[in-house]
Formats: sequence, structure tokens, C-alpha cells
Amino acid sequence: METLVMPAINFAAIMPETILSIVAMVLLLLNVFVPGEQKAYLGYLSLVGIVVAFFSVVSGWNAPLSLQEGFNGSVLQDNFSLFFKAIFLISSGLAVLISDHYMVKEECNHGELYPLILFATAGMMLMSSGTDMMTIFLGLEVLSVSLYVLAGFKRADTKSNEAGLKYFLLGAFSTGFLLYGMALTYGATGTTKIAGIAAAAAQDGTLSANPMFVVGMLLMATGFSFKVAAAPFHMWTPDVYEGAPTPMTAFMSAGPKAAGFAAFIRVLMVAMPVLAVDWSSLLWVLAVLTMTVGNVIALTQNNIKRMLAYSSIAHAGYCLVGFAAGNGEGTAGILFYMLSYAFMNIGAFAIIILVGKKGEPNNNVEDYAGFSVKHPVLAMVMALFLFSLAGIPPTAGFIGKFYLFSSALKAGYIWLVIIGVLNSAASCYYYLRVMVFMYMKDPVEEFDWMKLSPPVLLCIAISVVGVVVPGVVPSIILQLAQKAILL
Amino acid sequence: METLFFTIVAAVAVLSSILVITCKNPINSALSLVMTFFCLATFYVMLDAPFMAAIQVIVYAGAIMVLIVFVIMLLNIRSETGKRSNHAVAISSIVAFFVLFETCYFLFRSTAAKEGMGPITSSVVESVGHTELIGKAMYSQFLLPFEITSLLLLVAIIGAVVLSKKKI
Amino acid sequence: MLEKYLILSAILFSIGTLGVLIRRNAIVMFMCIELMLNAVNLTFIALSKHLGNIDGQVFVFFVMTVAAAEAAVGLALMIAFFKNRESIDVEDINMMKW
Amino acid sequence: MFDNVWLIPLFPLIGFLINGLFGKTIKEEKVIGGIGAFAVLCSFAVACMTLFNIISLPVHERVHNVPIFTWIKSGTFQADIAFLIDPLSCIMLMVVTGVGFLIHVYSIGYMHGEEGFYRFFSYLNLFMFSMLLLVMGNNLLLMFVGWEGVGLCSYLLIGYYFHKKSAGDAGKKAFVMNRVGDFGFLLGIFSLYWWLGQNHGIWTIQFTELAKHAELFQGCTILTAITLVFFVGATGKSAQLPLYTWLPDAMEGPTPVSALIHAATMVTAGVYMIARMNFLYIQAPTTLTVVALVGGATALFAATIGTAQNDIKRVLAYSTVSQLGYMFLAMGVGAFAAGIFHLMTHAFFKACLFLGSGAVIHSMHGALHHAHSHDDAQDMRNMGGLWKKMPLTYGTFLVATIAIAGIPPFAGFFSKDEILWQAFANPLHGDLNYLLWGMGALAALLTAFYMFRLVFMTFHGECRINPAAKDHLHESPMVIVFPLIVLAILSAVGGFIGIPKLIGDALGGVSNKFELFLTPVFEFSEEFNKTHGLIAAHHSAGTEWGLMLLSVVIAVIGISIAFVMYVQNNTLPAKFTATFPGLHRAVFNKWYVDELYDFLFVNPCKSLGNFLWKGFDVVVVDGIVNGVGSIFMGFSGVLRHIQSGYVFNYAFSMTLGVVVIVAFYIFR
Amino acid sequence: MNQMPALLSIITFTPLIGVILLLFMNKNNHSVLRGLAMVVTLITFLASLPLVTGFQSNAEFQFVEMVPWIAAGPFQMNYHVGIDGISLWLVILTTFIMPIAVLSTWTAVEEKVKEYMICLLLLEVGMLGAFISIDLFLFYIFWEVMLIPMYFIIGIWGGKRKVYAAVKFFIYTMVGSLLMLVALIYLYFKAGGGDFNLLNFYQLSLDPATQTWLFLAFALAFAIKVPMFPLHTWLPDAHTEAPTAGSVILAAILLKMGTYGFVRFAMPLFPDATAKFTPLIATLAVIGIIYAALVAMVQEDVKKLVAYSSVAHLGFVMLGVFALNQQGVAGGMLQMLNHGVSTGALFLIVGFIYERRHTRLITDFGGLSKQMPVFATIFMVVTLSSIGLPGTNGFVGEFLVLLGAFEGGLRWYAVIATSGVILSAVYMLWMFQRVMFGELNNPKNQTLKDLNAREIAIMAPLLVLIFFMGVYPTPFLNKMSPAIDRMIQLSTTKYAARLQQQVPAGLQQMAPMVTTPPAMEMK
Repeated sequence: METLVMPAINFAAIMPETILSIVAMVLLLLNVFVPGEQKAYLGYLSLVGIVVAFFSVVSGWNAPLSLQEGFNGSVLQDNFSLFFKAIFLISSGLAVLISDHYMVKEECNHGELYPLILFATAGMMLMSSGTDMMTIFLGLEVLSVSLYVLAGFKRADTKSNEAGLKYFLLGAFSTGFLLYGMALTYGATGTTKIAGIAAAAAQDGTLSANPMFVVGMLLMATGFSFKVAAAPFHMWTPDVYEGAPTPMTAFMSAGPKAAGFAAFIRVLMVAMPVLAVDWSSLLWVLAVLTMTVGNVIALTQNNIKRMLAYSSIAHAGYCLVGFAAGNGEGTAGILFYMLSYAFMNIGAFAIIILVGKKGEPNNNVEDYAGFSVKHPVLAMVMALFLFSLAGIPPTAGFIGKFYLFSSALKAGYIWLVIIGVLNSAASCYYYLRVMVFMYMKDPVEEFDWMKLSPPVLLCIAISVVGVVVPGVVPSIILQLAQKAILL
Repeated sequence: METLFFTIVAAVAVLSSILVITCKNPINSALSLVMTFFCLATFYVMLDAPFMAAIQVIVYAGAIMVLIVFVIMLLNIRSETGKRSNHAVAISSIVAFFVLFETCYFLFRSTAAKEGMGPITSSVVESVGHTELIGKAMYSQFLLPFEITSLLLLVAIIGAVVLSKKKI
Repeated sequence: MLEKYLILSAILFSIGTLGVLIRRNAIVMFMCIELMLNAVNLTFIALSKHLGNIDGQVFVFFVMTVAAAEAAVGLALMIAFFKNRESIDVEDINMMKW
Repeated sequence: MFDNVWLIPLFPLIGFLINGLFGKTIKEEKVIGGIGAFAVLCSFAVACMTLFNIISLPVHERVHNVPIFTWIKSGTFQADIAFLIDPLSCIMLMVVTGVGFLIHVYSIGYMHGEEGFYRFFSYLNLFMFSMLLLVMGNNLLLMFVGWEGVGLCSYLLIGYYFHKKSAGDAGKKAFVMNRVGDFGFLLGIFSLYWWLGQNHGIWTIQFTELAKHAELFQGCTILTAITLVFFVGATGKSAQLPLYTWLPDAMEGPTPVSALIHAATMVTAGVYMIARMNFLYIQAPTTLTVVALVGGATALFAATIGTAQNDIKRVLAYSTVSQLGYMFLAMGVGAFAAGIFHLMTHAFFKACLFLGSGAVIHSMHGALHHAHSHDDAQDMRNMGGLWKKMPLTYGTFLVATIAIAGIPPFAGFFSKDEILWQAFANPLHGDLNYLLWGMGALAALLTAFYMFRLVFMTFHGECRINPAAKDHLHESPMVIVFPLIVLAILSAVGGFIGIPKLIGDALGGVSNKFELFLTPVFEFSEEFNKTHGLIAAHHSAGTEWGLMLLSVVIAVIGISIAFVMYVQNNTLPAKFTATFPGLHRAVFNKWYVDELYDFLFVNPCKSLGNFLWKGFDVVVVDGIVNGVGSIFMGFSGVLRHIQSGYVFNYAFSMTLGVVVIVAFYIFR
Repeated sequence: MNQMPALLSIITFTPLIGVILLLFMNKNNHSVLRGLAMVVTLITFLASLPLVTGFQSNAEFQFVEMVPWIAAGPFQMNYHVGIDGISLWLVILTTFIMPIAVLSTWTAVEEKVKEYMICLLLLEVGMLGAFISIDLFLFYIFWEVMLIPMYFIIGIWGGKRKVYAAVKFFIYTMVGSLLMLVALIYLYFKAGGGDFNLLNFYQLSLDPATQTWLFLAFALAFAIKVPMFPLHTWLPDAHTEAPTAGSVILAAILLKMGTYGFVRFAMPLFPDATAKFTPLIATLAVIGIIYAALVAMVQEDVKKLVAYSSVAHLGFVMLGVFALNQQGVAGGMLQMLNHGVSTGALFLIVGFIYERRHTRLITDFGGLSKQMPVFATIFMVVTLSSIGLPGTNGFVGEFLVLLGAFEGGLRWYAVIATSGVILSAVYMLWMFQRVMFGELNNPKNQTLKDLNAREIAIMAPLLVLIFFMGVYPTPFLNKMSPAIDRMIQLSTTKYAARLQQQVPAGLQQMAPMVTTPPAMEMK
């Protein structure tokens, strides 16, 4: 019997996760000593952690394979995952920036918020870099469990409770399917490693016709579809987004969705290229359903948070279009899109947070009547985010959509793209509706309660840059994304 | 002999799990679930995984179910006041039946990877010991996932604290 | 041998699914989800035995951990909800819709 | 030699600009009127010089193109701003500038004290400019510019009293009817240009070029179509059936306008155009038949209406329509020179008549105004016995009336008789000749009748004007009377330049100078007729003399009937009306043509427009657009209810999704 | 060559500088804001004049600038701009109309002046950019950029149903342009990558089926913008609700994007499809002419009437463009400019009376001539230009269009379209009569003031152009004709070549005589 051989513990491969976890634990300890009204400092500290982690992400870019791999093939911090990690860090950073203002206003600024965000981020990172189904699964669970808590973070608020509980029940339920899928895949290939699955499939030509393998793939796909909120696994999204504290909604719509895509892409594209025909046709259908359901239902939404929730479903649909294409451009498109989506969506939520009044969330579209009169700059910025969400140049949203759709066109999915653009056109309606109220209606409210909190403004400013710059000069980021693709 | 034993335990497992979803009183459901867990533990033993059987009993039946029962008691939940409407149940059953049907259907048509591909056989388990095998695997090959579980539990603890502690 | 276990776990999984669909009590729903997870565990261990590969059992170990963590958080959420609404019936978890 | 012809249209243009831009600040009527009239006088002078120059040249060097600059050039298509100076345009120049000048002078007096005096003169000058372009343009497009330009001025001047709804309506009607004609004209240009270019590689719209290649059209059927659509243009402009209805309404404009535009110049543009393109028409016998029939029918038809009108200007308007019909009759029988000749003489006497009527109206108006009476100053039933009050006007008016009635040796006789003779004798239309001649003769009879009815009702008999106003009637000032006299003289003697060959021979070899002068223009047609044996030579001189006599007799009969009915026995008209009430009502109401047009075109268009707007645009197209929107919104409204808020439903949807997906893949 | 480098970029982005300056201005100091916008647009206009003088009358793109812009994955987009005879005048038209538009809102817009001016200037950037783009991707970007400020202009400063009109405008246009984007990308992949250089795409030889679909996608986008019957219903709404300057720009320039798109993209890129769809488009164009005229006739709102007249005018343009011969296309292009000038002027005029009376219903007016003689004169001139009276600009374009259509394959369409000449006179003059003529009955109209100096200054350049283009269109035609020749060649050559392959040898002479295009190498 061989002795225990410890694997090469390559901390370089999990450096960002490590940093975040350590900072989170430090914050947990500090939390005891920081009085209630000064929890913001924890936020700043966590920002420091995020920035440091970001640097480690940057330094890991294009690192040699030896530095990327670690833990016996459990994790691989390649460019792909690094790009995603950057997205996670940006979304969590932005979410941290907008949290304190909101939490203080809502009187629930518990210090645990920031560690939880950081843990969630670490979980996302593990999802994106995990090359073992176990790593991916556990990363996903770290993320999910944190998010259940974050969604229900406003303990005293029934809606928040409800959001947390719904998210929890459905999340756990979907975990069942995901796990079953993993089990079947394991059964069909005899391994839980991504690379191993791919190798097994490559070796055994019959595997692609083996129902156990196919169904395993399908069940895993449904599990990930739940995470990225693809129809018909999207049902939790609107309720949870609406009920969760707004900063967390912003966070959830950007980071975890990207994480879902990261794992989704890695599993399907790296482990199961032999099933490409199957999954891309599945994704075709999912994409159409998701875009259509998201956009159509968003048309009649009055609550702006809920509207953005449906819109986020639709955006997942756009990403699925690129995913269905199954080519490098599609992946690069998703990378780019998730990045820009983080900026534009969190930016929009930041403004929603500013507009919200204690007790009255002011989340209805009507509450924005005349916003432009009182706050022209903020209204303009909100319009910018909405235009970006609608995919109108020269914003990042347009470039991203362009890239996604063109990848699908390259793969020959013309009808998919046509459905996509028609959806995109329909989506203009509800984005414009917000602008109609901001710009074209007379003010009802005075908006005098609005406190322009500097961190929130900073978040908005960063988001503006993140929306405009990639929209005007997308080259650099697109090239990075192109280098980060898996194939 | 083994088949017979399997059949009996499987029948108990299925029955108790049916009880889980049919009992009106949550406590009864919980107890039925514990029953199922025990059946599963039996299977684990039969499948040469005695360590898993042990933690199945300890963690699941012992910890998780206790927690659940505790919460049921804490919240003083009685039997469900109303039931889902019959046709909701019917439709759900049909869908669940389809889940079963499809699973069985494809299972019958599919082949698992080659038997005995790996090094672990009953004899190895007997000679080395299951716990050691698991432990080695966990501390070598699956070190990272194992570490992640620590994060996970930490998060769960924080979460539970945040959500239910009295004062902030 | 393997098929029996797989079929059995499929049956358990389906029962768990059905339970989630038809029960109104959130805790019972959660128990049903646990049942599903256990069915998957059975699959894993059966497959592990079949393949002669211990990975599946390790996976089950992690699943159990996850189940424990989820139980902690989930029950905490239920308690928080119950505090506000005096109910744990999913038909009352219905403030947000449409 | 003709380098300075561009001055001819330029002067009125300058006049237009000065009066149009600064007229309001100038205010001084004499200056404004002076500028207007002087501009035309200058044109007239240059035109005279041009005429002399032309005459001084040998007959076959009398056609000149004077290019100014390239206007439109696109691919093979080129249209220049360039002028064509030839005998035909010279004659038109003389008529237009000459009569135009007189009318300008007249207007100074007539329009005295009117609001917008400057506007009137600027419009008049603009009209002169356009008309001169029309006449002088050396290509179809430039002619079309003038063509539309005069239409515009006509519109502006008819609508001069814009505050009157009837004036606005009349102006619009005139413009639109003209546009209908222009539609034909445009199609004519297109088809001519396209056909010649496509088949012979000659891409041109220039008259001289076209004339050069006229024989290419020989015997081709499309020519009929081309000439017909041009003729549609002519009917619009020259108020022929069926597009004549605007002209009587055009009398809403000030009287000098009626004289200038709606009698002497613009309305003859159609005739001029056909004469200009005679080389095409002569080769299209079918078209010629149509032209002749339309002309004859219009002459007769308008004459019938003229007999029953009471408005002095309307009678003249219908008479104009009728006389234009004569001209077209002439064109239709290939007697281009005769048509142009009638055009000229008609310009003299009809201008005189209109101006005379204007003088009467002016006087009546003034008198009625003094008497605070609201009687209609233009209604002949309010007049009578005016000759004593306005002897000079009466005299000139009478001369012109005799001329139009066709009593020798006044101008109208020669021209009208020539046309009738040609209609009778030209073999172009075979047996239709007699019909054409008959229509012409009958129209002549009616013309003589209603013109003298007009004279008798206006100037003779007892004075029916409001007694209070009676004493305020007086002769017009010199500035008004002077043009009348000049025009009367022209009406009286103008015919002598075109003495028919027959009479000329009888007088000892006096040639028809007019026809000779126009030879270069109509040479092709004449040659064509000769080669095709279409020469009116087989009738004896006796027949011609007989017809000439007959036409005089007809005129005299017409005059006599008028005399009997309106001087001798005033009750006759009433009796007549009582006997044939239906007929009278029909004639009085202009045969209900306006109503017919309303029924046929105007109302359907309006209802169609309304239907398309409210029915199609709003309901169908917008309905579809908004419908798609509503469908989506409806879907949205329904779909959002799937989001029931119940966890088990959500779980159910997920499970169902899994089941369907898996089912699809394993049962595929 | 005395062509200034980077001139096009300077022209295009000067308004953007204006926007940035405006952003930092005090929003309450209206006159400064207006003045700044005015100055910026004027500078842009003056800067664009060297384009005319420096432009060589040949078919090539001139003032070309090319900077690599996006290079990622399979894509290579460049900032590649330049103008040829087709776009030259549209650029000038844009820079010319903008100061007028700014001036026209001097008093009409009192609220949110800063935002308004920003929108106007942004709009100018978008329009200019779209006209000068050679890179298709760049074109698309600018094409979409135009949408936003226009949306706000209609939606914020519009009339009662502004929201409906603005949203309808936006989504209507969006649907079309997104489908165009799909076609654009598809085309790009068909071309085998490289970049989005239009000139490269011109060289493609696509199979007819592909062309059909691509053409349809492009044509839909452009037809909505034009707008062609039956996609026109957004236009009356947008026009009616938009403030004066918005209507002016919309009519004068934005609509031209559609026809320009046809000439620049849809037709030369897809010759077979163009040939195939010519009857359809010509039919729609002709229906548009007649239909819009009939509908215009019964309108009660002056602005709506003018809007429908736009539809009719653009129908002429489409007819001419699809005649695919020098006269037709040149006429169409000229008609685009004419429509810009005269319909722009008409909207200004409607704006003037709206500012005075706050109503646009025809029945509320009548007899204004008496009270406002200068206004009446200008209105008359513009009306006449709009109905295509010879001597005004409207005529030259309309005539060439009809001539071209008649001469080309669209003979009967031209005949029917010509009857539109009658109808346009009917509705315009009827409207003019009801507004300006008749008795001055309404007491509210009896105190109206005539145009002031500013308003006359707005109209004066337009009037000058109306006559200048009517009397001396040669410079316009000369500069555009080589480019048009090339466009025709591109739109017919490949099609003819294909025809020749199919047609038996004996019939080859039937195909139009065309020469091969000058060799342009693929990058």
C-alpha cells in the first residue's frame, strides 16, 4: 500500500481565492470590534482585499502552465478563469461600494455582509477555475450558500426572507439535478475530472451515444441553467432579485451569473466536446426560450428591479446564443458581455439604490417621473446604462451583443440570431419606458431624500467608464477575451 | 441471499420515502426520512463503503435530521392545514413519474464505464480499510475540494448566525 | 448488481422530486430535497463500487457536507421567515410574483 | 445678332424682383406701375428689334438657337437655358409683349388704390417673364418651365383677392387643372425623349433638333400616343374640353389679368405648343383628328354656355374658350398658320373686349360704391344703356365685338374664315370635314349672337343700374382708355397682314404675309402634306367665296337674333326660358360639368383619401404595428402570471423542463 | 490635390466638442447655450465648405481617412471614412441644415435648453458619421447613434402624444436596423473576414439566394427609415409630435439615411436582388406617392400633411434610385437634397405659426396672408418648391426621377408616379388656401405678427437654395455623376454578367451594355 502522497499545493493557482478567504476571515474577526455605525470600514477593507486579489489575477495572466495547475488537476487558473475572476472581482467590488449606503439606510448593516460577499466571490472563482466536478460543485455551493444568506440578509424584511427562502429551496432542488448529472457523468466515464471526462470520451467512441453520458450532460446543463437563469429554470430570478437587498441583487445579477457561465462553458466545451451537437442544439432552444421569456415578461413590469431581473434573464439568453455557437468568438463574446453586463447592470442598480427611500423602495417606474429634472447627470447616466443594456452603440452592451450574435452567425445559426435581434428590439421598449418616465414626464417627487453617497457615486463613475470605454475602444478587452477562450 | 436482502431493504427504503412525502405531520416525515437514511446506510455497507455508511448515520441521521426535527419543534409546526389540490398532485405525479420513467429508460439502454476500471476492489477495501482509502483520497487527490468544504461550513455558520442571531 | 442500485436510486430521486412538487411545508420540501441528494449519493456509491474507483465516495462525502451546510442556512432562513410571517407554508411565501 | 434676346425675359424678371422685394416699401403706385410697364416696354422694344432682325434675314436663315447656359445635364439628358428665335416665336413675342405692355398700362389705372398694388405688378411681370420663357424656350423643358410658370402666375393672379373664398378656389382649380395638363406634357417629354433616344440614339428635347429628325417618326404608332399626351397638356393650359372649367372661374381675378392671361396670352400656349411641334402632329393623323374634334366641340360647347351667362366677364370667358376651340380646330386640320393667325387677332380683340368690360366694371363698381349698393357690378342685368356714359369704351368695345363676330374687314373675319375654310377644305379628315366645318359655323353663329347680346345688354336699352348710382357712371381715365383704343385699332386692321390668298388674288396679288413669314416653321408640315397629297386644292374658288359669304351671313344672322331678342323685344329671352326651362337651366348651369367633375374626381379622391387615412393607415397599418405591440404586451401580461410566486410551481417548471429536455434527447 | 487631411473627422466631431463644452455650461443661461450651439454648427458648416471646393469630380472616395479601430478575433473594424459624389452633398446638406435648426428653436424651446442643444449636436455627429463611413460597422454605429438624440428630441420636447411617437419611432427603426446588423455580419463572414471595408464588399459575388435575404434585411432597415409604404406610419406621428427643429432634421436629413442606404449599400452590394426586387420597390414607391398624396389631402393638421408629403416625395426618390440609370439616380439624389431643403423649410414654416398660435389645425387658420404678407410669400415659395414647380429645386429632381424611371425599365410606374404631380398640387395648394387665403375670421389670427428678422434669416438661405438648385443644379449634378455611374455599374454589372451566363449566346445582346468595373484589389 503506497504511502500518502500530498499533491503539489500550488497556491499560485488559487491565489485570488486565498486572498479573499483570508481577508474575509480577518473581517469576521474585526467585525466583533467594529461598532455598528462604522461597518463601512469593513467594506473598505474588503475592497482592499478585492484590489489585491485583482492584482494577483492580473499577475496570473498568461502564466506558465505549472503555475496555473494545482491540486492534482482539481483547479486550473487559466486565462479563461482569470478573465472570469476579474469579472467577479469587479462585480463584488462594485457591490461592496454600493452596499453600505443601502444597508445603513435599511438599518441592517451587519458586518457579516462583506465576508459573505468575499466568500461568494471565492466560490465563484472556484467554479470558474475548477477542473474537477467536485471543485466546481463545491465552489457552486459556497457561492449559493452565501447568496442564500445575502438574499435573505434583511432579516426583518419579509420580502428579503422570502427571496432567501425561495432561492434556497429552488437552489437546493436544482442542486439535486446537477448532482445527479454529475453522478451519471461519473458513471459513464469513471472520473470526475474535466480532463478525464474529455479523455474518456475521446478514447471511447461509443460514449457520445451512451445515454448515461448524454443525460448526465443534460442534467448538469439544467443545473447550470438554473444558475445562469435560463428558461425554464429561471423562475426564481424575478422573485429573488426583487426581494433581495438591492446591492445584492446587483451582485447576483452580475457575478454568479458569470460564474454559472464559467462552469457551464468549461464543463460543456472542455469535457464534452463530443456532445457538441447535442448541447448546442439544447442551448439553441434554451437561448430562444430565455430571451423571449425574459424580454416578453419584462415588457409589462412596473417594478424596476423586477424588470431588470427579467432583463437579466434575457441577457443570459443572449449569452446562451454565443454559447450555442460553440466557437471561440462565442466564448469571447460571453466573457466580454458578462464584463460589460457587470458594469451596466450594477451601475443601474446603484442609481436605483440612490433613488430608493427608506421604507419606500421607490422601485416603480413611475417613481422616476421627472428624475432628469432634479438630477440631470444621474438621469443621463441611468439612460446610458439602459442604452447599454438595450445594446445601442457606442456602449459596451452593443459591442458585446454584436460579438455574441456574430459568433452565432459564424456558426450558422441565422434564425437564432434573428430571434435574438428581434428580442433585442423588443427589449428597447421596457428600457425606453424608464427613460420615458425619467425624461418625458413631469416630476411628482422632489427626490429630496436622495443622499449622494460618495462610494455609490464612485461605483457609478466606474460603471460609466466600464460601459463607455469598451464601447468606444473595445479592442483591448476583446483581445483579452479572445486570449481567454478555451478552444 | 444478497438479492433478497437488497429487495427487502429497497422495499423499506421506497416505502419510507413514500411516507416522507405523504405524511401530514412533518415529524412523521422526518422520522420516515431517517428510516430511509438507515436503509441507504445498509446499502453503503453492501457496496463496500462502511465508512460512508457510518457518516451517513452520523451526519445525516444524526446531525441534519436532528437539526430539522429541532426546527420543526421550535417552530411548532403542526400538520399541514390544507393540501395541494388533487389535480396539482396528479400533474406533479405524472411529471415525477416521467422523471422515473425516463431515468429507468435510459439506464436500461446505457452502459456504465467498464467494470473494475479502478484499483479499488472488495479485497482492497478489506485489506486496507475503507476509512483509510477515503482519507487518503481526500487528503491527496481531493485536497482542494476538502479545503473548500471548510469554507462552505464557515459560510453556513456565518449565514446561520446572521439570519437568526437576536441582536446585531 | 449495479442496475438495481441505479434503479432504486432513480425511484428515490423521483419520489423526492414528487415530494418537492406536492408538499406545502418548506421544511418537508427541504427534506424531500435531502431525499433526492441521498438518491444521488446512492448512485455515486454504487457507481464507485462498480468502477472500483473511490472518487464517487469522496463526492458523497462532500455532498453530505453540502447538505449539512444547506441545512444550517436553510433552516435559519426558515426561522427568519417564520418570525415574520408565522408560517412556513410555501403558499405564504408568495409576496413577490408576476 | 440675337445675342441680346435674353434681355427680353430679363426685363420683366427684374421688374418682378424690384416690385416683389421692394414694392411694399416703394408704396408709390406710379413708380410701381411705371417699373412694371417699363420693363415690359423694354422687352417689347427688344422684341421689335428681334423681329426686324429676323425679317432682314433670308427666309431660310430665320431659325436661331441662342444658348445661355446649361441648366440640367445628367447622362445623356441635357436641357439648356437657351432661346429659340424664329418667326413663330417672334410673332408670339410681339403679341405677348405688345398686348402685355398695353395691359400693364391699363392696369395702372384699373388697379388704382387696390391693396397690394405692388403685388399685382410683380405678379404681372413674373407672368410676362414666364410667358416669354414659354415662347422663347428652345427645348421642351424650358418651355415647360414657362408653361408651369404662367400657370403659377395665373394661380397667383386669380387668387389676388385671396380673402374671397371663391377667388382662392378658382385659383386652385386653375392650377390643378393645369397640372392635369402638365401631367400630359411631362409624359410627352418623357416618351419623346425616350423613344427617340432608345430607337435612334438621339437623346434630345430641343425643338430644332427634333425638327431635324422629324422624318424618323414617320409612320410610327407611338407618335400618336406622344402627340396625344402633349395635347392633353394643351387642353389643360388652353381650357379645352374636358379641362376647360377653370377658365370661366378664373374670372375671379382682376380684369386686366383676365385680359392678359386668360384671353390674350397664356391660354394660347397650348396652341403655340402644337404649332411649335407641328412636324410631329402632322405625322399623326389620328391625333390631329382628335385635336380638331376637341377644338370644334369646345368651340361649340362653350359658345352654348356663353349664350346664357349674365356675368359680363363670364360671357367673355366662355367666348375665349370657344375661340381657343377654333384655334385647335385649325391645328387639327393642319392649318397651323391660320391657327396662329387667329391666335394673334384674338389676342387683339379679346384683350380689347376684356379691358373694355373692365372699364365698364370699374365704372359700375365705382358708381355702385358711391350709391352704397351691393348689386353685382359685373352682372349685365344691372347694366344697360351705358354707351352714353362711356362712349369711348363703347366704341372700342363695339369694334372688338364686330371683329370677334367675324364681320369683314375686321381682324376676326380673316382669321376665322381661314380656319373655317381649312376645316372645310382640308382633306386630312375625309368626311369629318363637314362636321368640323358645321361645328365651327354653328359656333360662329352663337358667337355673334352672344357677343352682341352682351353689347346690347350692356350698352343699349335702358339703364337698369341702381338709380342712385346712375349719375356716378363716367368714362374711364385716359390711362385706361388709351390701351382700349390701340387694341381696337389693332382689332380693326390687324387682319390685313394675313389676307387669304383668295382675297389677296382678287385685290391684285396681295400675298398672305403672315403665312409667308411663318414658312420656315411650318415648312416640314407643308412638305409633308404635299408629299402625301393633302392639299386643299380640289375645291373651286367659287366654293371658297361661297363659304366666305356664308360665314358672314351666319354672323349677321347671329347679330340679328341678338338684336331681336335684346333690343327689339326684351321679353323674348324670358319667353324662351319659359319654353325650354330644362335646356336653359342646363345651359345656365354650364351643363353641370363642374358638378360632374366633383362627383367623378374630387369627391372620390377625398373619400378615398379619408378612407386610406382613417381606414388603412390608422386601422390597418398602425393596427398591425400597434397590434404586434399589443400582442407582445398581451403575451407578457399572460406569461407573467406563470411567475405565480409559488415555489412548487417554480420547481414544477424546472422539473418539467428537465423531463422535456431529457425526453427529447433519449427518444430522439 | 488640395484636400485637407482629417477634414472629415474635424467636421464630424466638431459638434461633439460642442457637446462637451455644453456639458460644462450653466444650464440657466439660455442665450449662451443657444449661441454656443449656433457657433458650433456654423463652424461645422464652414468647415464643410472646403469639401465642395476640394472635391474632385471623380468616382473615388475622397478625403479618406483610415485608422485601425477594433481588431479582435475574427474582426477588423477601421475608422474608415471618406466621401464620394453621393455623400458629399448629403454631408453639406447636414451641416447646412443644422445651424438653421438651431436658430429655429431660439424661442421655441424654453425648457431644458442645454439638453436640447446637446441632443441636436449629438444628432449631427451621428448623421455626419453615417454619411461619411466607408467601414460598414462604423456606419452601423453612427446609424444607431442618430436614433438616441432623435428619440429624446421627440420624446422630451414633443407634443401631446410625444411618448407614443418617440417610442414608435425608436422601436420601428430599431427592428429594421438590427436585422440589417445581422445581414451585415453575415455578409462579413461571407466575404471571408478581412475588414468591413465597403469597397471590398463591392467586389463580392454572392449567389442570388443569399443576396435576396441580405437585400431584404438591408432594405427593411432602409425602407423603414425612408419610409416606404407601408412602413411609413411612424413618420406622421413622429413629425407631428416632434418640435420644429426635430421635424426639420428628421425630414431633411434622417429620412435621407434610408435612401442613401439603398444607393450606397443595398443596391450595389446585391445587384441580383436589386434586379429582382425592383418591381416590388417601384410598386411600393408609386403606391407611396399616390397613397401619401391622397392621405395628405384630407389631413387636418398642417404638420401631418407635410409629413405625408414627405412620404410622397421620398417615393419619388425611391423610384428614381431604382431606375438605375444616370438620370434616375441623379434625380433621386437631387430630390433628396431638394426634399431636405423644401420640406425642411415647410416644417420651419409650420413651426412659425405653431409658435404663434399653438395649434396646427388647418381650420384654426385662414386668411393669414393679410396679416403676414412676408410669411405668406415665403410659404408660397416653399409650397411651390414642394410641389415641384419649375424654376425651384423640386422640379429638377422630380423631373429627372421621372425621366429616368420612364427611360429605364419602370415606364408605367413613371406614368403613374407622374400623376402624383397633380395630387401634390392639390393637397399643397388646398392646404395653402385654407391656411393663408380666405377671410381673416378667427380673432386670434387677427393679431398675429409677421416674421421677425430671425425667422427671415432662417428662411433666407433656404429660399436662396430653392431657387439656386432649381435654376443651376449643374454643380450638384456634376459632382455626383461619376459616383453615380460607378454605383450603377456596381448594381448592374454583376447581374448582367450573370444574365449573360444564363442567356443563350444569341440573346446576349439583349443584356444591357456595361463595362467591367475598375479592378479593386481585395485586402
